[in-house]
Amino acid sequence: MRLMQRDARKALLVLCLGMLTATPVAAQGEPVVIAGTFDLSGAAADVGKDAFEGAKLAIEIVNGRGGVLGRKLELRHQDNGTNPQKSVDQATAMIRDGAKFLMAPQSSGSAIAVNKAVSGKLKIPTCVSTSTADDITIKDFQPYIFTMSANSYMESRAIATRLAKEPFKRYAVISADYAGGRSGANRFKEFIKELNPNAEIVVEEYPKFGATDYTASINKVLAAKPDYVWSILFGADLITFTKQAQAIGFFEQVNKHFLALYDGNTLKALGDAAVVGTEGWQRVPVNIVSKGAAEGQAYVSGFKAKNGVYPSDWAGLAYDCVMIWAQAVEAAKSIEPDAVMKAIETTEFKSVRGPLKFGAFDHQGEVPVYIGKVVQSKEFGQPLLDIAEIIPGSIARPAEDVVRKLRGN
Amino acid sequence: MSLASPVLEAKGVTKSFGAFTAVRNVSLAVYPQEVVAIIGPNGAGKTTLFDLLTGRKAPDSGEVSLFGRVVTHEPPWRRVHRGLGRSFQVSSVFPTLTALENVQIGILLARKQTFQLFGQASLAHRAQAAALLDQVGLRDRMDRLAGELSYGDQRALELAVALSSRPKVLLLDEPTAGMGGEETDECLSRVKAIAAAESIPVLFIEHDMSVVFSFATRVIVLVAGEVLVNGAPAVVRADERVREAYFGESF
Amino acid sequence: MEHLSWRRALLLVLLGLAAAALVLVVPESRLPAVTRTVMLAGAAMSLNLLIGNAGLVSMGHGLFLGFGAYVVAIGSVKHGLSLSWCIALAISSAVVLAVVSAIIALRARALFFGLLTLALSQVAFVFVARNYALTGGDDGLVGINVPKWLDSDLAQHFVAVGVTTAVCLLLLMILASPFGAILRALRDNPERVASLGGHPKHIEFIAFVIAGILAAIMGVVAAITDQAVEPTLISWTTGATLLVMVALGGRFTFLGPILGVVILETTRTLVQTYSEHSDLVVGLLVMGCALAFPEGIGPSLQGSRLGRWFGGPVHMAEAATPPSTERTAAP
Amino acid sequence: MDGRLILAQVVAGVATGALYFLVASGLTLIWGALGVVNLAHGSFFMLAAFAATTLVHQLGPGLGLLCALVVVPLLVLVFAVALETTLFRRVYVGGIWGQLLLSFGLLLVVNDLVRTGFGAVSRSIVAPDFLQGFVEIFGVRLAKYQLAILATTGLVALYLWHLLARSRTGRLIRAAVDDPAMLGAVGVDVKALRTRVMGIAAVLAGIAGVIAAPRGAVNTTIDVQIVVIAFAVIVIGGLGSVWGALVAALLVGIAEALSTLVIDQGGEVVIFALMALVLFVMPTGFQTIAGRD
Repeated sequence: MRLMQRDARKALLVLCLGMLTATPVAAQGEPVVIAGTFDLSGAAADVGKDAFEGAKLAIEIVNGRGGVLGRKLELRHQDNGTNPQKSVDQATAMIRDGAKFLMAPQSSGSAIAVNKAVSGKLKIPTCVSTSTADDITIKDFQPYIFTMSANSYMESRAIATRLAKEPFKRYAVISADYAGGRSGANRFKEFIKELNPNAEIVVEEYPKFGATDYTASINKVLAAKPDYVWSILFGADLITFTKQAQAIGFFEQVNKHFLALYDGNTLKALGDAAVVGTEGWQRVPVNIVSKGAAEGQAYVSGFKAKNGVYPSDWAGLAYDCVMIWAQAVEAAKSIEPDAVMKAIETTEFKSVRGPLKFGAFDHQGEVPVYIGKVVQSKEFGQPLLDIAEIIPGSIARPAEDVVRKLRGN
Repeated sequence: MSLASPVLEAKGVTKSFGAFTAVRNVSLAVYPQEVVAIIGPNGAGKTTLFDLLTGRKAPDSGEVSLFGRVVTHEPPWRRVHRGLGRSFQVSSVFPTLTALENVQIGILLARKQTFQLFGQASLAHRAQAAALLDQVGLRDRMDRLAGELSYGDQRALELAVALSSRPKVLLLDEPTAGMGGEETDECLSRVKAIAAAESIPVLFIEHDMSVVFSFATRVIVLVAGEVLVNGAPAVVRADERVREAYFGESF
Repeated sequence: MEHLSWRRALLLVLLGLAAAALVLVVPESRLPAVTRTVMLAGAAMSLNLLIGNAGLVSMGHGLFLGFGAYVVAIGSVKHGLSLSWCIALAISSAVVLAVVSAIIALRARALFFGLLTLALSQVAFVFVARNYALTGGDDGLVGINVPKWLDSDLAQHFVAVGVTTAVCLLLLMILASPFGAILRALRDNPERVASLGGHPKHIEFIAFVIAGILAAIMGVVAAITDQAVEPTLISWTTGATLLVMVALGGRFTFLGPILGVVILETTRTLVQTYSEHSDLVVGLLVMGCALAFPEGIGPSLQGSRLGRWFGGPVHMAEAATPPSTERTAAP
Repeated sequence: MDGRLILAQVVAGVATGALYFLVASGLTLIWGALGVVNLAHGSFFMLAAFAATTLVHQLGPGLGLLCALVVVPLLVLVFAVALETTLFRRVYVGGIWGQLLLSFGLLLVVNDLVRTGFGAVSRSIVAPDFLQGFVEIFGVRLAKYQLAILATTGLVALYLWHLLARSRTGRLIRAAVDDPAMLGAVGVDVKALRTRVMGIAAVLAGIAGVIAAPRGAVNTTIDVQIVVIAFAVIVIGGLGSVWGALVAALLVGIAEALSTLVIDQGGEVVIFALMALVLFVMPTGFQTIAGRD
C-alpha cells in the first residue's frame, strides 16, 4: 500500500511538472515524450522485444541528428504482458503523463483496443507497427491512427495478384485459427477467385494457434492434391509445420508450391531446416532494405552496429513508426496532434522501404509487399527470401470507394 | 398413535459390500416409550444397520419405515424432517464453531431455514439452543469452540445437536464410547432423563454391558450381520446362544 | 459464523469510500488500473464464497466474469442495445449459466471439481475465441457504448467501487445468515449437516449459483469500465489468477481476497511500468508467501489492529487451525 | 473418408499422445502417490527443450541430441531435487494450498528466467540425419522422427513398468497410491520417497522435452501448454494411475488428431470437452483412488 502511495505521489509530481511544462515557453528544450506499450512478456514477447529495439534505435538516430524541432526525443515504455486491457491502461496513463506520440502494442487484439479506446479518445497520434488487422484502418478508423504494416487486405491482394499470373487452379489454404489468420484467408479466397476465375479452394485447414502437431493438417492437405498451398503460418507455427511437413515429404509432393509469412526471425530459427524453393512474403526484408534507400541502409547498419545482429521485420516496422512521425512533426513544424496527422496525410516520407505515402482517408501506409523464394544466404549466414517481386502499396491497397463500402458509408 | 404401531421398523434389510454381507435379512422395530440396545461383537454390522436406518446407505433389499411410512430410499436429511435424530460413533461436531453455534446450526437445519439468506444466524434460536446445552450440562461452556472441548463434553454436545431437531426417535451410535466410568454414568442419566421427559424412544448401539442392562428396555443381539436374539434384557442375559456367540467365558 | 453488525457494515462502507477517495491521491492517469483492481477484488470476493466458505475450489471462475462482460459487449457492440438492456440480459442469462454449470461441476468432488470447472471455462474460452462473427475471436470486442454520465474514468471508478462494496455487503449478509452459517458447517462436516436435515448438494448448488451471478455482475463492471472485452477473461488463466489471489490473501478471512488482489495486481502493474520482469517479481512474491504464509496473509494479520479491519470477528482458532481435510463437494 | 488418412492421423495422434504420457505420468505419480500438486511440472519440460536446443546448436544434430538425451534429464533431475528439498518440502504440511501457491510462483519465475536467458524468439533444431524423412507403410507416410519418439517413449514406459513393478521405490509408490495414510504409519521415509518421486517425474518430463525439441518450435509458451494437457490426461486417466495416464494420453492424442478431420479448428476444445465429459460421467476419472481427494 505504501509502495503504491509513494508511486502515486511521484506520479502526481510528474503530472504537476507535466502541466507546468505544457506551456509553450517552457516546452523549448524539454524532450518530447514518446510512449510505447510493448508486448515484452507474454505470448507476443518475441515480436514486442524486437519492436522495442527498433523504436529505441530510431530515437537514438533522431536524437543524434538533433531531435525534432530542436527538441530531443524520450521513449517511455511499459510492458503490457500481451494483454489488451493493460495496454489500454498503460497507454492512457503515459499519454496523460504528457506523451505526444504513441507506439501501439504489437498483438492485434491490443492494437485494436488501443486504437479505439485510447488513440481516438485522447486524440494522440498513434502508429500501429506490426498488426495487420483490417479493422484498424477500415471499420474502426479514427483520424489519429496510422499504420506501418500492409494490412491483411493488402497482403492478400498482393499475393493473389502475383499468384493469379501462375497457372495454378487447385489451392489449399492453411492458417492458424485466430482472427487475423481467418480474415487473411477469407480475403485471399475472395481475391484469387476474382483475379483467376479458374481457381478453386480444394481444402482449408485451421489448426490451433501454437499447435505442436500438424501431421493431421499436412495429411489432409496432401490428400486434397492441391497445385498450390497458400498459408498464413508464421513464427513458431511455421517452424513446427515446416519440420513436420518436411519429414513426410510434403514439400516435394507439392513441388515446393508453398507460401508462408517468412519473417527474418523465423528464417533464422529454421536455419538449415528452411525449405529452399518455397515462397514467402515479408514486411521489411533485410537483404533488400540494406541495399535500397539511404534510410534503409542507415537502419540496417545502425541496428547491426548496436545489437550485433541483423534486425527482424518487427524492428524495422517500429523503426519506421518513429521515423515517419518525426518527419511529420518536422513537416508540420509542430507536435500538435492535428497538425501532425495533417502532415501524415499530405507528406511523402522517406522510409527504410523507400518513399512512402499514406491514404488520406484511412492513414494506411502504402507500403510494398515483398514476395520471394527461400534461399540460403552466405552473406547473411542464414536463410532469406530472394525477393522476386515487390508489389507496391498503391496497387495492393484498397481504393477509397472500397474502404467506404467496407465501412458501410 | 397406538402402542402397537412401531415408530421405526426394518423388514428384512440386507446390505452387502462386494462379497461381504454386512447386514443380512435383519428385521427389527422400535415402539414408543422403548429404549432398545443393539449389541454384538466388532464387525457384526451394527453401524451399517444404523446407516440403513438413517439413510446414509440404501439397503440392497428389504424395507425401512418411519412412523408407518416407507423411507427405504429416502436420503438422511429427509428422514430428519420426519423426526429421526442420530449421533455418530466418532465425535462429529463442527470443530470451528462454538458449542452454541453447533446447536444453532442443528436447529436452523431442522426448521428448514437452510436457504434463508437474510437474518443473523448467530442470533437465531439462541434461547432454545442454550436450553438444550443446559440439558446436557454445557451451559457454562457454550461459547467455547467445539474443537477445544474435552472429549466427554464433545459427546455431550453431540447429544445436544442430535436433540436440536426435536426428534421423535433418537438413534445413538455408542454414546458412551471412550468415556470414563463417571462420565458414562453422567451421560446415561442425561439420556435417560431426556428420553423420559420428552418421551422419545431411543435405539442405541453399545459395547458396555452394564450400560446396556441398566438402561435398555429391550436388547437386540447382532452377530455376523444377523439378529441372534431380540428380547428383554433378562431374556437375552439368559440365552445360551448369546453367551456362546458373544459373551464367551467372561460373562 | 460471521456476525453482521452495524459496525462491520459501516467499516465496509468506509472501506468503499476510501477506495472511492483514491481518486484524490492517485493521478488521473493511473485511475483505470486502480479501477480494474477494484473490479478484480469484487470477483475474488465472489470466488471466496466458494473457496473459503463452501470449501469448493473452483478453478474456472473466469467463466462467469467473462460471460457477464461478453454478454454486455455483444449486446452493445454487435446489436446496439442500450447498456441497461445489456446488463439485464447479462445477469438473467448468468443465472441460467450458473445453474447449468453448477449441475455439471458439482458432480465431481474435491480437486476434480476444480478441474471440471477449469474444463468448463476452457471449453467456453475456445468457443468464444473461435467464434469470430459473434465474439470477435481472439481480438475481442472494443467499443461498448455507455451512457454519457458513465463515460469518464471517474464515474467508472465510482461505479466499480460502488458495485464491489455492494457485493461485499451482500456477501457479509449472506455469510451471517442461516445459509452462510450452514455453508461453513458444511465445509467442516458435510456428513453431519446431512444427518441434521440439510441437503449438502443443494446447499453447494445455491452457493455456486450465487457466486456465479456475483462474478457475472463483476464482469458487467469490467465491460463498463474497460469498454472492451477479450477472451482471456474467460480462460483458465483468469480463474487461476483469482484462485491465487484468494489463496494469497487468505481464504478464511472475510476481506482476505481483496488483500490478495491488491497485493498481486499492484505489484504487477507497478513492475510492468518499469520492467518486463513482472512475472519474475510476482512469481517470487507468490513463492515467498507460500513459504511464509501457506494459509494466506490475512490470517497472520488476525489479532493485529489491521487484522481486525480485514477479518472482523472471525474466530482466532478458525484462522489458526483450518479444517485439516479440504473438501470440495459432498458425496 | 480415406482409410489411409485416418490411419496416418491415428499414428500422428499416438506419437503426440506418447509425449503427453511422459509428462503426465510423472505428474500423476507425484499427485496420486504423494498428494503433491505441481503446477510447474511443465517447466521441467520447457527447460529440457531449451537445453536440448543449446546442445544441438553447439554439438550438431546427431551428437547434440544424443548428449542432450543423456545429460539434460540429469540436469532436470538435479534441479527438481534441489527444488523439492529446499522449497516444496516446506509447504507439504499445509495441504494443497501452499503447493498451489509455490508451484504457481515457480512457473512464473522459471518462465521469466528462460525468456531472459534464451530470448523470446522461437528456437528450432533439426533432427539427426538418420531420423529425417519418412518410411512408407501401406501407403501411409510415417515420419521417422515420430517413430523414434514412439520407440523412445516405449522404452521409457517399459523402464517405468519395471521400476513400479520390481523396485522397492515402485512398491512404495504403489502402496502410497493405494493407501496414502499407510506410508507414514509403517515407518517409510516419506521425505526421501517424495524427493525420489519428484526426481523421477522430472526426468520423465526432461526426456519428453528433449525428444519434443526437434519436432517443433521451442519457445516460452510450451510449459503451460503441456502442463494443462497433462492435467487433463491424468484426470481422464485417473489420479495416480500410470497406466490410466498412458491410455488417456493416447486417447487424447488420437482424439485431437482425428477431430481435425471433422472440425476445421484446433483440437484443444476436444481435450477439454473430453475431460469435462469424463468427469461428468465418472466424477473421479477412470480410476478412483481411495482416500485421495
